[in-house]
Amino acid sequence: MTRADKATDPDAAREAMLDPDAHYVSAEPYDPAADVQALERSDLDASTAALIWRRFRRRRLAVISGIYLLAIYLALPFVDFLAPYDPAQRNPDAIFAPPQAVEFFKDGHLAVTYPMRSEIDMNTFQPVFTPDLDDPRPVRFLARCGPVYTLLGLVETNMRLFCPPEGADLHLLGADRLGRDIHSRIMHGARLSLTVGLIGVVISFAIGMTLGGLAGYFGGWTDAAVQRSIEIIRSLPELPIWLALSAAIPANWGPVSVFFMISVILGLLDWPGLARAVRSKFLSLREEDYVRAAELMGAPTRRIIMSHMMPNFMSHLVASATLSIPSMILGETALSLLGLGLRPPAVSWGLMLNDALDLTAVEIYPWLLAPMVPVMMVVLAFNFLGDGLRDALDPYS
Amino acid sequence: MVKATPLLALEGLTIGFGDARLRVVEDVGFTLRHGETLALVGESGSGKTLTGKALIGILPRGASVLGGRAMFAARGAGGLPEAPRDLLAMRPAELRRIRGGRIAMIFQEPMSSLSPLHTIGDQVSESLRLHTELRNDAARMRCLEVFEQVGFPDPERAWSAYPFELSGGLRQRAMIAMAMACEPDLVIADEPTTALDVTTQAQVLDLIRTLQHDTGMSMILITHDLGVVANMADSVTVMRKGKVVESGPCETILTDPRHGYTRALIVAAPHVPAPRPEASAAPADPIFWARNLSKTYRGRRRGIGAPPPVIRAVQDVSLTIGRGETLALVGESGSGKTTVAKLMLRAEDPDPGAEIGFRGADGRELDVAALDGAELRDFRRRVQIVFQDPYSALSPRMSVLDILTEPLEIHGIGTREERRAHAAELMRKVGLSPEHLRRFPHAFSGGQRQRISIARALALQPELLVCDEPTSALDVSVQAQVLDLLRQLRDEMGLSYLFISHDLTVVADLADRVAVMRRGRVVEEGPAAAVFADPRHPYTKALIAASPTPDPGRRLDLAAVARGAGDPETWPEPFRYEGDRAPPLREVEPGRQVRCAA
Amino acid sequence: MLEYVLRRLWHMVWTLLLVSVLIFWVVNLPPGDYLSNQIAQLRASGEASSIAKAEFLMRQYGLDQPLWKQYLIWMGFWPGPNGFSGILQGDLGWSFELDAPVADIVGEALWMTISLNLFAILFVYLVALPLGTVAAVKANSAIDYIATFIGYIGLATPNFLLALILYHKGAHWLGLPVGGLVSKELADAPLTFEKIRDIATHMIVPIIVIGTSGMAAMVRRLRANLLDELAKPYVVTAYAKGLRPAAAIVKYPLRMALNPFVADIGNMLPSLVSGSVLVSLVMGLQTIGPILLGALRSQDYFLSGFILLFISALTLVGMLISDLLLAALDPRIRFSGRNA
Amino acid sequence: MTRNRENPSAPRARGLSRRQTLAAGAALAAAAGALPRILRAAPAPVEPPFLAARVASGALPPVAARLPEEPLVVDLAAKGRAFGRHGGTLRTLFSRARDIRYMVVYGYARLVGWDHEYNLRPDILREVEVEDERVFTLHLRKGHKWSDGHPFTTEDFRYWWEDVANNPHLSPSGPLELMLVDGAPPQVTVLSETAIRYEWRAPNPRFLPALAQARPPFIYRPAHYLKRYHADYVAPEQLAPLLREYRTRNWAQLHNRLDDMYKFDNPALPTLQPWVNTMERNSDRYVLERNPYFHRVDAHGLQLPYVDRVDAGIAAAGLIPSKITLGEADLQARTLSFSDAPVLKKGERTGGYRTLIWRSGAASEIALHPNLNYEDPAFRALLRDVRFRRALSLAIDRRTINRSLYFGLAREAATSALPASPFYDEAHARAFAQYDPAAASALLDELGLDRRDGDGTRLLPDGRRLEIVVESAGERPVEADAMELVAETWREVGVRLIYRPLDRDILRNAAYQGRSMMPLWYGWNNGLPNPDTPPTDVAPVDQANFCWPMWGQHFQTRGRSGQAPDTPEGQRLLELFKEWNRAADRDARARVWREMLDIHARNVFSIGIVNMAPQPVIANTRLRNVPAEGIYAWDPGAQLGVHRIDEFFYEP
Repeated sequence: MTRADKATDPDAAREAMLDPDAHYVSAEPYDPAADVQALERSDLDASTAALIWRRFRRRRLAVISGIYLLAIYLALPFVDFLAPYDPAQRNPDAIFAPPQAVEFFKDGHLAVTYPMRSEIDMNTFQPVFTPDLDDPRPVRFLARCGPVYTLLGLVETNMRLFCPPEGADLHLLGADRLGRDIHSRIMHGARLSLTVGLIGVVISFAIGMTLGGLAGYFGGWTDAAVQRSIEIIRSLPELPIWLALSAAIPANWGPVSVFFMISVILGLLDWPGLARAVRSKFLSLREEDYVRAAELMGAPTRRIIMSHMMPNFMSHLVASATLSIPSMILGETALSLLGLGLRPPAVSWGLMLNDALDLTAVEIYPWLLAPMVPVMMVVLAFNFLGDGLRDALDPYS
Repeated sequence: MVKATPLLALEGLTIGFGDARLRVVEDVGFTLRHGETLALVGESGSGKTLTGKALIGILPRGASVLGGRAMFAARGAGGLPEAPRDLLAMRPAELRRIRGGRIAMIFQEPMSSLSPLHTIGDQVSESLRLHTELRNDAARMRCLEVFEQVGFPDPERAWSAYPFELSGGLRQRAMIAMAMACEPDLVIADEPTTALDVTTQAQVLDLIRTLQHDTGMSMILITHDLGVVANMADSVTVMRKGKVVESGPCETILTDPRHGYTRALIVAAPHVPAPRPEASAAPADPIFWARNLSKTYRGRRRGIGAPPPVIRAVQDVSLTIGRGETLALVGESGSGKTTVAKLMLRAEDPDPGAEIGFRGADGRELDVAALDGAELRDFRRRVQIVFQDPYSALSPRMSVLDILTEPLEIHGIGTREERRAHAAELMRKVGLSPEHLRRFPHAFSGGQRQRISIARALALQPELLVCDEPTSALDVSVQAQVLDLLRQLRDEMGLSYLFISHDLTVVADLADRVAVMRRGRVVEEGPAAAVFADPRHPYTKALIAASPTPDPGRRLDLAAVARGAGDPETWPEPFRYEGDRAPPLREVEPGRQVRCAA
Repeated sequence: MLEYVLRRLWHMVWTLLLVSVLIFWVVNLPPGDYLSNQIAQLRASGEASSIAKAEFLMRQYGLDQPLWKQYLIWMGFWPGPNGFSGILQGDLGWSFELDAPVADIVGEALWMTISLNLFAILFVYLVALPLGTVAAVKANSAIDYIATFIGYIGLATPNFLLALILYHKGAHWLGLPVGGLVSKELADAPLTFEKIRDIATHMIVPIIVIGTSGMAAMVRRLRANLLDELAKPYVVTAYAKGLRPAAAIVKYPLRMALNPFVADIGNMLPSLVSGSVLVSLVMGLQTIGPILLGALRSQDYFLSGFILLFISALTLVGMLISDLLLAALDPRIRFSGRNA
Repeated sequence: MTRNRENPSAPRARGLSRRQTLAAGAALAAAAGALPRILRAAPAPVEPPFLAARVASGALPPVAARLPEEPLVVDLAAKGRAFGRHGGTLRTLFSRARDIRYMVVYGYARLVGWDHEYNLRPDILREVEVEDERVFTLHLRKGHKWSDGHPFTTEDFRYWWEDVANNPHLSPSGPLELMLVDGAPPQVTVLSETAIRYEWRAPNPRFLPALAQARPPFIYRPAHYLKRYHADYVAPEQLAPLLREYRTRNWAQLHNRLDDMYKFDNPALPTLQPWVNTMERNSDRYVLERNPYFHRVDAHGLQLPYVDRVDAGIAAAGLIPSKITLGEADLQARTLSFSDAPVLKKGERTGGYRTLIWRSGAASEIALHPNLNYEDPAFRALLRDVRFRRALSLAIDRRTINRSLYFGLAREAATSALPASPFYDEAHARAFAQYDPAAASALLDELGLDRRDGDGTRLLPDGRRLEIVVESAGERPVEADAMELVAETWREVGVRLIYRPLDRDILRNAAYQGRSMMPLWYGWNNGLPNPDTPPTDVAPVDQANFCWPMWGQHFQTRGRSGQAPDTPEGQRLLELFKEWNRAADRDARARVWREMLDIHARNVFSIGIVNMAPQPVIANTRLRNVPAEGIYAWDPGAQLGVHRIDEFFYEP
């Protein structure tokens, strides 16, 4: 008892704390009222979006991926400007030209390259390219070259970010069997290859949300029907469906319509996964007290779904959608391989890879495989982004 | 005075969290003697669990011990203490030998602390395999022995059972068996009974006490419940925000608390009230009532052709809430009390034949069971609910302002400005600062969130609030504050409450009337004071007897608990059930009913 | 448990029935069919004997009947010209293009397909299990990043390209065989040790190619599952017993994380089978993939229909197996099956 | 040898004129009759070591007893070929199991066959007597035996004619069109065991050339084998177990299944080809062994083929170049395309082979076929307008295509006879084959297609865009590239080209039904016509000609389906075809041919782009007698068949 008085003396107090028989009282003040007012986790005091963003920012790889994807998607409308050649532009002198060397800061120019002479070696049946190293020529920046294009559907111009030098070519990643610039084709191919996933996801989203939502909200009979159709779709092999649906595309449709149909097909086959996610999310959210509270407040169903349930599962869906885009991009390449996807003159990564799908490319002209790199990069980026988003989604821990 | 070497002497324990080395436990110390129990008391976040875990080196990822010594003197052969060694400085392999063998831990949530994929026998005998020479049959025999000891009715069955096949109480017994298997010197019990019903808690506490007595082990009991402390501990260390605020022998702390926090804790702890003057016998002006409320669920069909099993969640319940009164509906989990609330709120439809009535301030009587459309919406305006889990009750996507104005918006009340002003008013009413309106729910503590929930429920100026265990997820001190708030609001606004709780003592001060439920039926109903003063039904008696209070003089009455807490089939006559048949509810006094024959 | 198995089987049967209708519809979707095409073509070129054969087959298999009846005859629900002789009775039909009973054509290829896919699954599990575990236990370490990266690369590379490159490089650097699943010298030899070894070396590249993307997904899922489980209280319990961390992880959380992992067979099968069709085509494997593609293209619909039905059945069986495995592995499911 | 080098593929004018007399009368027989003399001069037949053991064990009679009394003695020296030695296995690769049929094509044992100078020579037959192209007397080699040792006699011919071709169950629509002249079948007379006569009322000049085709009508069948399955010869109760065994539902189906001489997938079916298939159908690999009874020998008395076995593996087409560079094939031409040449060349050392570049023998390697029977009337009218076809042809930049796709190694030409043909005409090759967009535009304007829409595409009078859908079998990657280049220059004249690769069968069916607008195919299989070549490629008599599938159908089905030609040019071509059939002398046929080629050149029915395209052929470095240069053509030539691979051998 007496030792309690020593509370003012720190050492003695500590000793009291350690003595089971002593009564130790700390000098810490206590104000019960402050507890009621003070914020406990002021670090979590932000809208969910802000919290998610805060958490997401910490995933460096995901952020980089996001920026990368954002950049390339933003660049898509300007591809004509950014690529030195038109994708269909053939250069008969550059058939199977290898990637060309560019030297920077030479002879007072930002970049120079050399004219190439090509001849066919009848012993190897390969074209041989020899640069004329005595004749450096400057790459032209912000210059006019190639066919006229319409920038953003507004301006007709043939101004390009950079152009091959006068009297020489500029095939940074080489040229294909018709002498088309692979670098430019990759950039143009990005347009279709990258949007195929987006459209597909939009479609599978629409179907998945509707059906999954119906199943999750109404349950019972609807749920059983949706579940069963998911099971059936999942057990059907994709390939024949692709075949059948692709065969149904009329022959004289333009590349853009075909492309759109391909996206639709990819989307039509992708929804079950999303529908399941939506359904289970719906089911679990229905059980949340705040949803029940809104119901008991007399909120109409629409309001409950739109302002209570949606915001809480949207982010999860965005993450899973992000993760399903890459499979669509890969799906497009597979469809192209089967001759069911896009058709020339459309340019897509899948088509380019399909062209490169023989030993000649692997063995003799490896630069034809260059489109693999962007496919992998984009797929990786989407995956990193999706993973990052998913990890960031639950910001309250 | 020569002191015997204590079992454990902890001093200066400091634990840091994360890269920032945020100190969550700072300079904590205590001494535990052989055979004694030390209670580590504090609310959630006080660092008491971390302290326990640090002793055996199982801190969660990100946390690390920054300083301190924990000298542990295990009982050696012949019961003589070995030379003390510092637990905090041991190599992992060395510590592993002590962990589970010499020091065992019992966790709070037995369901999630047991692996669902392994049998109880496997999990319990694992400690034996790790720390003793016992193998196979020998280990099995020892396990069965321990099962017997911890009170498993059928040890053989327990051996091959999976955790989900056991009731909560048995699961906790399994946890205890796991801890006891190697006859440790020290058991660290982390809130061992918090997740249990009151009656089960009493039995488990008693078990622990008996075991301790039989084996002479020591215990560190981590808890926030001073009632439990009073029943179990020799000495108490009170922690708050990672620091020790008060420590000393149990009696001293409970009877002579010096620190403000300790005092608050003691005040907040539920008490069985002293007998009060008799209140009104029956509600004179009923606002909300139900007659013959039943609810049956259809289970999953078990076989083709076999009829689906029927689950009777609520059977023939009749309740009446008087205007301005609080009716407490008390019962263990699964007793059907929440279902009753849902039925009365029309969140679910009752079986045909039920009658639910509501008479608002305007005097109009509503047949709630038949409401729909605009009338139902009007009813919902007048009756609001406060949920148990403060985390799930508020949408994380909405700011507090949105949450509080939403009910008004739904019902199209007021302009934007008015709604906003109303929200600020509500905040003040529940004791929060209106400045926090722009904040998001996750910034608030559980108690604060529960206040926001209450504010939301009040937004439409209802006449009646259904409170579904509004405080059971909160710490004791916070719980008391929220109860205070509710009481204050009732008095200010003339509200009526249907208050649902599993803990009789929680409602003691608030309730005017109490209805005790068990297995879907009301077993006793009457004025609160009368029920507390003179419980008639064995189950009610058990509930009261099982409630631990921070009064060293009042120990749990296990005999009473045992009489009333078992299955209704085991109740003494005339209260006993015969399968699905139960004795009728009889009025034993005016306004007082007990389910008994004759 | 038995109840549960029966219920699942019952579900499967009727899903399969619906699937068969769908498949029949899909293979008959393109206008025309092999025989009518063939007859038109043959009639002109005057190969009379073949026309006779074609017309004969057409009648034999009831192709002159309305489509719904054709379906019923195909499945064996309805008597055809030869009484009940559909898939249910074991008559898988006739391949018009290859001019042989469907059973003869697909027989060996089916086994090759199943074994190839089984090995691919085995490969996926063998690689994904340690990789995913390590990635989760050492989350956010260099090992984790490497495992994740390997997984992603597998995911991101188009299969057929991987096939081509691996084949070529594998042949030149490691002397692996190119194409096929067995050396032609041993194709008809009895199953000896040598032949098994031969098949094994032939399978290396295909298995890697077919398995990588599935493996990548597996690694990621296992990692996520295990990370979830590692945070659960029962893991702490295991530590508190004094179990070594490695032993504790293997016995408890890994075992738990394994459940969805095992159950993924059902999810993996369809994509593996679909993927292997493509890869088989590129790699010249004697699986049903190339046969299916050929049959689909030439509208040889008994053949394509049966193969599709078989793949669907395989998938459904895969799902069934994974459900049953899950039930076997997880007492909670097993017992709820018993009790509910 | 020297001559081969000078002009590898030219059927010499001298040779042709000689054969004209041969074919006209008994000279074909006379030429063949000269052969036994060489044999008499040659030493005794030499037993191939491969069979020695079986001969020694008595399982097989000795070689002298196996050969016909008058075997075909090949004149290796005349072709500049070396005498070989027995032994070795020839490995080759096919992309589909059913491609085993190509071994019948390559084996090229025919009743009569084309020789290396594209003259018709008796092969299996000892001689053929022809009277007025109307009466054909076929003389078999005495003692010639099927591969199972059973004598090959006129009974085998009779069996086919009476019990197969005229059996209503086996041939419900009657015998082949080839066997009918003006709808009437020949009178078939068995003269002896070795002589049979086919006598028509009118000339049937197509008869002999047809027998020399890559896929010939097998007018003989191994009767002794097939009779076991023929209901006329076997009691039903004996057939019943066989039907069960083969899972067939009636005897006709069973017979049909077992007797396909072309498919080559029934190892039990006796054959006359140099190698005998030993594997069941749909195998992953076929092993063929030398036919012990093969009828050809070299002048040293070595029974051909030199190579004992052929080992044909099945591999995905895409992997074949890879397998070749790993040394898994000894002789390969099929599935290889010019784009594989660099890889093949690079892999020569590791693969142990040499890469030869032959020439395609089709009249056009890549040709567009405006379908005159296209279903859409507006487009059909356009496609039938010669100006439109000319404009499309003029709007193709053939030089660029040649340069881009073949490094300039092919020949830019319209669909026309190749220089090696006696009908070669430079003017035909050049007709409307110069790139002249201005002229093309002018022609299109003249057609009333002068309205254009936003992107410069011309509009049809009914307002639709001038979109030409080109469909191909999608088997050759070069087609897509060519179409891309064509699309580019067509776009400049306001024509949209939409290219769609389909499956071979689907393309055919679409075309046959008039659903395909402009199929892409080879132009005329036979780029080397001579007066005796039936002008089936250039007349509307074959639905497989994508210019006029319906007309062809009409002819082939004798009017039962399809449409009769309804344009003057079409009718004229049909008339000329009939004229050729009736023409008794060679000059008349040559005249007919010239007029037909002229009509084609003027009308551009098939828009050829390039011909004589380079075709890589790889041959094991030790494999001899493989021509360094050669024509690779389906008909005439049977791809490798005309080069007689039975004469190839491995040097030690």
